[in-house]
Amino acid sequence: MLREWIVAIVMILGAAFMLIASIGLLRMPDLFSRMSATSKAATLGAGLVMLAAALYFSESGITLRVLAIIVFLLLTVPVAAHMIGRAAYFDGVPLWKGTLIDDLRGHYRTSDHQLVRDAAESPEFAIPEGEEGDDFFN
Amino acid sequence: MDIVLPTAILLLLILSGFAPFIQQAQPHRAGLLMAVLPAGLFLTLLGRLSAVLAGQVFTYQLAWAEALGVRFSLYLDGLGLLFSLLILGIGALVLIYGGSYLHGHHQLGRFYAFILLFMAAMLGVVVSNNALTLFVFWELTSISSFLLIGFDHEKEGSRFAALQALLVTGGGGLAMLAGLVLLGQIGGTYEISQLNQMADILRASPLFLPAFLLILAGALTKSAQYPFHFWLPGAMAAPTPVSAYLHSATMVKAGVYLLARLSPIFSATPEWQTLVTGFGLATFLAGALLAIGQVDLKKLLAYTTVASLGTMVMLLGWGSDLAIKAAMLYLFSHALYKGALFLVAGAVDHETGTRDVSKLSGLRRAMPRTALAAGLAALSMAGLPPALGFIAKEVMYETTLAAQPVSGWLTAGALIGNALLVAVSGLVGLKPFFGAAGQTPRHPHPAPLSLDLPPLLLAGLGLLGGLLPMTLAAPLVQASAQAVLIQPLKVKLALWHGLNPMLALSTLTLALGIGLYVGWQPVWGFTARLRWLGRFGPAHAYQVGLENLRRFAAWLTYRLQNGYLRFYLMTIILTTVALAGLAYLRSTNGLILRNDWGAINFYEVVLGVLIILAALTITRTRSRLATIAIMGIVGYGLALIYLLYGAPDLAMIQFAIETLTVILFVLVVYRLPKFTRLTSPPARLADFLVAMTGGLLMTLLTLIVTARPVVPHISEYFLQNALPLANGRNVVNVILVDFRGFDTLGEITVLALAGIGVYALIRLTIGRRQVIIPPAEEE
Amino acid sequence: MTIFLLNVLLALAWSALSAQFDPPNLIFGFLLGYLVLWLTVRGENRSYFTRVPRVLSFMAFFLKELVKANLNLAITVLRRDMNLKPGVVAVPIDLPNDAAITLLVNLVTLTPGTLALDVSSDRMMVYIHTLNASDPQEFRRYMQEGFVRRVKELFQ
Amino acid sequence: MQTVLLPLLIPLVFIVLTLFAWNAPRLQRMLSLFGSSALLLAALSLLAQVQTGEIAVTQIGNWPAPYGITLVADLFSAIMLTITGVVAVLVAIYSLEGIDENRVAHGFYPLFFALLMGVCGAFLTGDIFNLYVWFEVMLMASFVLMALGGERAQLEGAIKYVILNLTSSALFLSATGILYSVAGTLNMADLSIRLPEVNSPGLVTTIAMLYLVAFGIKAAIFPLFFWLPASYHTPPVAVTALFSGLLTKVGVYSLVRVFTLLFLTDVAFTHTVLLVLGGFTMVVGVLGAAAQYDMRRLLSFHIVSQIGYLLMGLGLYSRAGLASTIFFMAHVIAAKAALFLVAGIIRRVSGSFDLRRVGGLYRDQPWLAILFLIPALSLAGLPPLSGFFGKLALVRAGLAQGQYAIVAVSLAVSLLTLFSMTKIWMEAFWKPIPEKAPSQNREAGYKFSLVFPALAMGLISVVLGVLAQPVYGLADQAAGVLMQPALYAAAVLGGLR
Amino acid sequence: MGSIILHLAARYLMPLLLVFSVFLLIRGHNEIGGGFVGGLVAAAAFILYAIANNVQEARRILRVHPRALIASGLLVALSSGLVGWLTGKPFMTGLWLKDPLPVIGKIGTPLMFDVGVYLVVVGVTLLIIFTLAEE
Amino acid sequence: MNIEVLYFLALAMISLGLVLAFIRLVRGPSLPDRVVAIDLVVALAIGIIASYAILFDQPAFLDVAIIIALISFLGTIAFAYYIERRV
Amino acid sequence: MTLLLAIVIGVLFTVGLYMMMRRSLTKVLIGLMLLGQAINLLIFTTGRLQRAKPPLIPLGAEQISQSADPLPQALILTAIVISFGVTAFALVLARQTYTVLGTNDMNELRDTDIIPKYHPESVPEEEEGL
Ligand code: NA
Ligand code: NA
Repeated sequence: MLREWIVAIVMILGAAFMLIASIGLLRMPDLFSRMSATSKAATLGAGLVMLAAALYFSESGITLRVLAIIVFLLLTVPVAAHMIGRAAYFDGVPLWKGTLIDDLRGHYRTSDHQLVRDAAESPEFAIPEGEEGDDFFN
Repeated sequence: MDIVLPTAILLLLILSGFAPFIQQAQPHRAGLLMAVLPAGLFLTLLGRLSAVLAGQVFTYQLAWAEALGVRFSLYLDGLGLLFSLLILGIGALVLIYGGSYLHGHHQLGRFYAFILLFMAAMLGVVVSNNALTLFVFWELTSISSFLLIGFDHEKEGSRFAALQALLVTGGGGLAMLAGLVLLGQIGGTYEISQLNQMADILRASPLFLPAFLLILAGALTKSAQYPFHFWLPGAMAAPTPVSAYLHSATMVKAGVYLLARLSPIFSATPEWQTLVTGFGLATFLAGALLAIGQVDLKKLLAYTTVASLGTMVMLLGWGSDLAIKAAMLYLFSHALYKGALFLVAGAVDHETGTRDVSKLSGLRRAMPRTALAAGLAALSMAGLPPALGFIAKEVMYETTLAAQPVSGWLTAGALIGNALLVAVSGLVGLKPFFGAAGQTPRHPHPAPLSLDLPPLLLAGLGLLGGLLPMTLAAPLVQASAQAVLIQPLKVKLALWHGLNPMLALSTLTLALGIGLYVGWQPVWGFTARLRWLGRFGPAHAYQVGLENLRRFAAWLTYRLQNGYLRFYLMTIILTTVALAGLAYLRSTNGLILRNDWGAINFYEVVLGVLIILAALTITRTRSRLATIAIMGIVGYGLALIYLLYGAPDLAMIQFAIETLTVILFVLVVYRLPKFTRLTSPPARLADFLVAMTGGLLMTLLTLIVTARPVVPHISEYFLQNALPLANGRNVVNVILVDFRGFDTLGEITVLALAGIGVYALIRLTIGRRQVIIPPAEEE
Repeated sequence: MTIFLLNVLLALAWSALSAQFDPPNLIFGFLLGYLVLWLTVRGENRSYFTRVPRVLSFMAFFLKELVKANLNLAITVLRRDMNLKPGVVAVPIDLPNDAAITLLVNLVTLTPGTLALDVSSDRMMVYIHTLNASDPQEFRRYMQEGFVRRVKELFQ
Repeated sequence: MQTVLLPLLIPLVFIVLTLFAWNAPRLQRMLSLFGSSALLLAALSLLAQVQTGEIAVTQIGNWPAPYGITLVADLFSAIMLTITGVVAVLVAIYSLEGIDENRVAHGFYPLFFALLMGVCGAFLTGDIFNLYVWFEVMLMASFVLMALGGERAQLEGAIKYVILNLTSSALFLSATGILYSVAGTLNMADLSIRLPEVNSPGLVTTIAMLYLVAFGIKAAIFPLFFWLPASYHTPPVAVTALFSGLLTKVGVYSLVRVFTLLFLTDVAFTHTVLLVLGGFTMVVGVLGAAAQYDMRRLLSFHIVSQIGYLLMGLGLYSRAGLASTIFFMAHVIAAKAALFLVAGIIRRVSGSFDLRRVGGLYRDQPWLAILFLIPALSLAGLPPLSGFFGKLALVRAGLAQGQYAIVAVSLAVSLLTLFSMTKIWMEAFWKPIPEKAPSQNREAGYKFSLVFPALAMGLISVVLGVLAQPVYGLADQAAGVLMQPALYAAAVLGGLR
Repeated sequence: MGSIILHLAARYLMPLLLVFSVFLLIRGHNEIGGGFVGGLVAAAAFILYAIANNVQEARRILRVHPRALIASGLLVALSSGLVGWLTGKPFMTGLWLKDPLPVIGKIGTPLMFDVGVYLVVVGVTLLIIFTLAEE
Repeated sequence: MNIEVLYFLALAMISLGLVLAFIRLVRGPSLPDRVVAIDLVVALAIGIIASYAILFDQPAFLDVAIIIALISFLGTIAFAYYIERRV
Repeated sequence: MTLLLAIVIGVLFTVGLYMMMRRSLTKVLIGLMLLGQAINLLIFTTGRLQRAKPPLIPLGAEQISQSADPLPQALILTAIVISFGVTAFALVLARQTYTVLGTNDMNELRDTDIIPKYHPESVPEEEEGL
């Protein structure tokens, strides 16, 4: 019985993380804030629900498999996030107007997509700003 | 079994195949050499005349396609013999004549081949006992005549005429085929000799009349009966020997032959008498009227041929013993003089370069032999004694006078027609040869003997036939008439019948004819002004019909095969929905749906609704990549449903495939242009509604099917035996690699092909064109 | 050496997947891992030392950060005005190798509220998006003394 | 050894072999001759085995029917396989010269064999889902063959070909899912027993209609044929000849199979629909042909038209009708393939497929004229060629069933067929060479490997006419087997039920 | 692509994916998985490598042309069917070794067939993706 | 209180997250926004799978999560690849 | 649930078909893919739903009686794989078409259909290849 309670609580905790991530995704003002907030939280949430499953079955084989899943998530999700964030930056996805600082601005060289630490202020590093909103509906 | 008939046909076919080579080897004598075969066959068959007269019938049978009623079954009786002799005899002459007429023509070899092919086919028609074999040869005559009419194929007129003849006779032939098959199915046999014996049984069938009408259509078109007569004058585009052979002496008489051949079955019916006689009379008048006004020798002869064919059909339609006798006699005499006159016309054309009768005169000095042949043939055509034509005309009048209750009409008609024949024979046989020499494109020389001998022979035979009717004409006429009537008939022919109404009519005919001949120019001139009437004629109808058919075909094809994928899909969807709906509603009262939908949970609702929303969103999006992303939602949603309902393998594949599809799409899509809205809102609405009928159909089917009780499934076997027999716990996988591994074998083949396809498609693009790809900018 | 360890890890992963740590599975996992590594990593060799204690302490640190950040995030997201102060901050790093950088970046990203956007081509600077950039200097210091230092220790 | 399997296995083996010989085009060409000949031999031996009416069966994987997948060869299947073998051999020979090095280097022969494999699989399988799989194999191969080369027209034609055929597959698959749900089995023999027991005939008929449309698209019947005239004229002639001989015929085969074995619960409705659609198919197809100037387009529309005849025999649903369809199938495959091949030779000789740009062939190329005339006249149903007997058989069957309307239509259409064949004749052969004609290349057309297949196809048409009795007898026997679905079921299921 | 992080991640993720793909293949007969999904995962490994580095690198690591994989896969699948056929039983009759091997479990022609599927799937997926990406 | 209710509660929360993620997916506005939303959906899907496994006592379901965990990031990378290449 | 899934099936079919009727070739292909999904769900649903009973024989058991029908699952798996191959090919075909012909508007891809009579001035340009 206790185990089931623990399972339920871990599960709800995980679900809550995921829900928070979703709310964040919806509410955050720009892409980068959304990314900061969400997929990671959701990953964590998913990990917790997985953990709940491991506790629920409490069988070494299943536990090991759950751990494998969690590790796989930890290995892959940040890479994906990094890739999409970087791509978005190239794409000129704008930062929220309330953003306080942008150290990255002007550091990507557009010709070969290299990130140069001491970039000069030159058109070579100017990424055109994308437009907010697109023609998704019409 | 008589081997001569099939051998004759076979030999002619073989010779036809070798004709071009013989022509190459012996360019000067080929025609003469090849004429030996038909001449020999002519003599062979002539030798059978007495036996046939005595009622003997020569038959030959060979199994062909019995299951389809086609038996290679031949049959030589009096009717067949008369026709065979004409075909072979005139054929031999035409071969000789043609070799000279077309001397030096580079396609002379083909000419021989086609004439011989035609000869074989025609011989086949008249000796076939099996209705379907007859049809086989019948169609062969159409094809060989098509090739012959289009001999001067580089002229558009020739091609037009060839096609016209082919379509008209071919169309009739098809109707005839249906009629023959009907007849065969009613009678249970396709052997004409047997069918001829069971007229009463056949007539009892409700299908008898349709069969008759269909066969009649075949006969009428082939024999150029009104309103199908128009192809015959057109066919004069063929070289003159062809016209002489096909369009006067033989092929056009195939219809007459068929009517004669089948008259034992049909002739006792009122429909036969009305229709056949009626068509004959109409054709006769039409031919006569159309002949007036023609100045081209061949056209003139062609229209009189139409008229004569009408006469024969009319006589056959009347069907009395006398009428049959008249018909056979008329047929025989017509073949002789018309063949001769065509050949004469050819010789004149050959030597002078024109066939315009108004320009021809005084040729007797330059072409005496030709003039002689022309005069003799004209004598017969005009029905003057002592030619055979005279006797034929007398017998014809005898028939019309006896034809109660319409003897007045028939006789009057015959009178007019015969008078016209007198006039035309004057125009063809006298006018070009007498009087002062006219101006012609070529200076006339005597025609070579090979051009003159054949018409002389034919015309001379016509004269001799009149002089010795009982020796030369009566046996053939008797034999054929007996065959038509399937009863013995004694035929007596004499030049002098004494003073009788027929003779009076003949005199009247001659008077009228001479009057017409003398005053031909004003009459011709007057009719020339009536040419516009032709616009309402069948020839024009054919042309307009063909043009409209072409136009309709183009219009319809453009409408259907319009290139719009949207239209194609709509058609498919609506067809499916209509057929499926029709099928379901046909045998069920309303829809049987399920009322127990099974338990449902909120998270399932969320999944379902999300999938629906995602799908609907796709219709509204203009961003390609967003579409892919949303497709992902649909895919993931479905995967979760699969998982939930016990299909983890499916869910796994679905997840994996979704990911790969995204990669694939992304690799492809940045080479594709962005979406643009191209369709108008009403069209989109229409599309959506059509698509919805498809969707609705599937929804309803799902509900109907799931409302049914569960039947025993073969899967039970898989669930029970996967582990014990196939050593696997994952039943789905065991099905995939073992129980139904064969499906998977095909499946990986498809995959392999897809791989090769993508590779080949990208690496090998022959029609490559550089396209400036606009940067994707929709997001 | 690394390859061997990687191979051992793969053998363990195999056994984890198949949920059986019996010798045949381990051996098979090892052989399979060997094959796969032969296919993929050939020709790269680096020394490797076990740092179990450091790893453990590092994990503890990371879990602490994770929970803290998650709670912060929950508060932020659920607040009516969210009170965001986002920014992209360049954080200088001096890590010994690419693996260390990757680990750092992954951990930063996994922590709610921060997102490692990229590493400069000379591997001397990591650019991090944070939801709390009210004081960039403070953030840099926090990162360097927390994550960066501990990762560096792990790889020494 | 099960000979039933061989026609399917041989192409697969040769797919593998030609794939391994990817970089050796000459070897691939040799393999194509070997493979197609082997296929023909296998088909002939199967034909010999089943010609007495026996039904040869093998259970793949040794799983008893209806659980595993069954391969079944009745006489109808064997006849279709034999035709396939003949077409394969002749197209393989034609391809020696008719397919360029580039295409061979990019997988033509593996695709060729895959197409054959799909076709043979479809003819052999006794499982409705497995039929779907072989359809897909065949389609996928044909997709690639259609587009292989990437010429402009090819790509454009392939797009529609692919999309519309996939629509058909979609419907096929849906119908199969529903069928499984209703009957609980996929084995066609089992289905033939179970479907009459389904106490909702309306539903079964509805499923039948779904199959009708699905196969109807593949068979290119009215009003579902659009993909065919849009695409068939675009690939190389050898490919079109292969397609014209086999692809649509697999659709017809499937229609025959399901409408003689499975869907017999409402014959009055289903087969009347077939008959009506058959009539429209004939007419619309031939009118389409009449409107064309490109020889390949013209012939493509004729394919549609001829499919109508095949449908007619099925719609009559009598032994004679089915026999006619089978006979007609053999005829039309030979005649149509011959015509496409001849069109290819004309193109090589005169430089164009467009009737307005060619001419004078009758004068200069008498042998080509004969080569064309035989299949053309056969197609138009002129005696004594195969087409006549096909037409005659259909007319007889139609009249025997009292279906006068369809007989009338079929005869009228045969006249129009003649008309459009004469169109090619008049334009390409009789007409003088037009001014705008491309340069002539007399020798290009007369390679043995090009002429022989065309000649052989034409001769087949003649032989089918001369030997109409035995061939029709075979077709009739095949039809007899088809008319007794119980035989099929017993052969497949053995003593099970 | 110029990302260091991806480049590094690919180095450890690729072996992992390959091991996992074999896992799926071997376990497919008894647990969920199988040759098809295994093949997809294996292909994913090489695709990841190709994205992180470039296609030429991925091809080098693969060593054989994807087309050869397809051909071999078909050959293996075909042979697995022929084994039964050549012993006089119907094509694709499953033949099994008596004793199960460690790790893999029972060995039989269906498993061999699944290996063929695996190879074909890897070959096809890579052939498609590589060809597209190289353009 | 029945323990199942808690499981359902968890599922409800995840489902709600799914709805929110979907809204973001549709709203965008940029492509990366959508990709991030998809990423979230993937995570939520893993959560749902785990919940299913618990709810229906089916450990086999967990295996499916493995493949999502290992493969789905490739989709995101592909999107990133696209976005970077089109610039 | 059957009702809901039936509606989902209908919607997927509708949207799939609707997209196939668009003028943009890319949309057409998306429609085809949706159609594929719709069919899979159709087979799955008509194969009768059985919640959370995968056809996996538990360790120690010889067979399994109460489970989801494995056959539709196998059929769908086969169908998914086939449609993956076909989709890949179709996508590349679309792309090549666009590269070579310069358009992916289906309304501009009509040259192989429409009959010459309606072509501007009859005789077309020379065909490519054989
Ligand atoms: Na599996
Ligand atoms: Na599998």
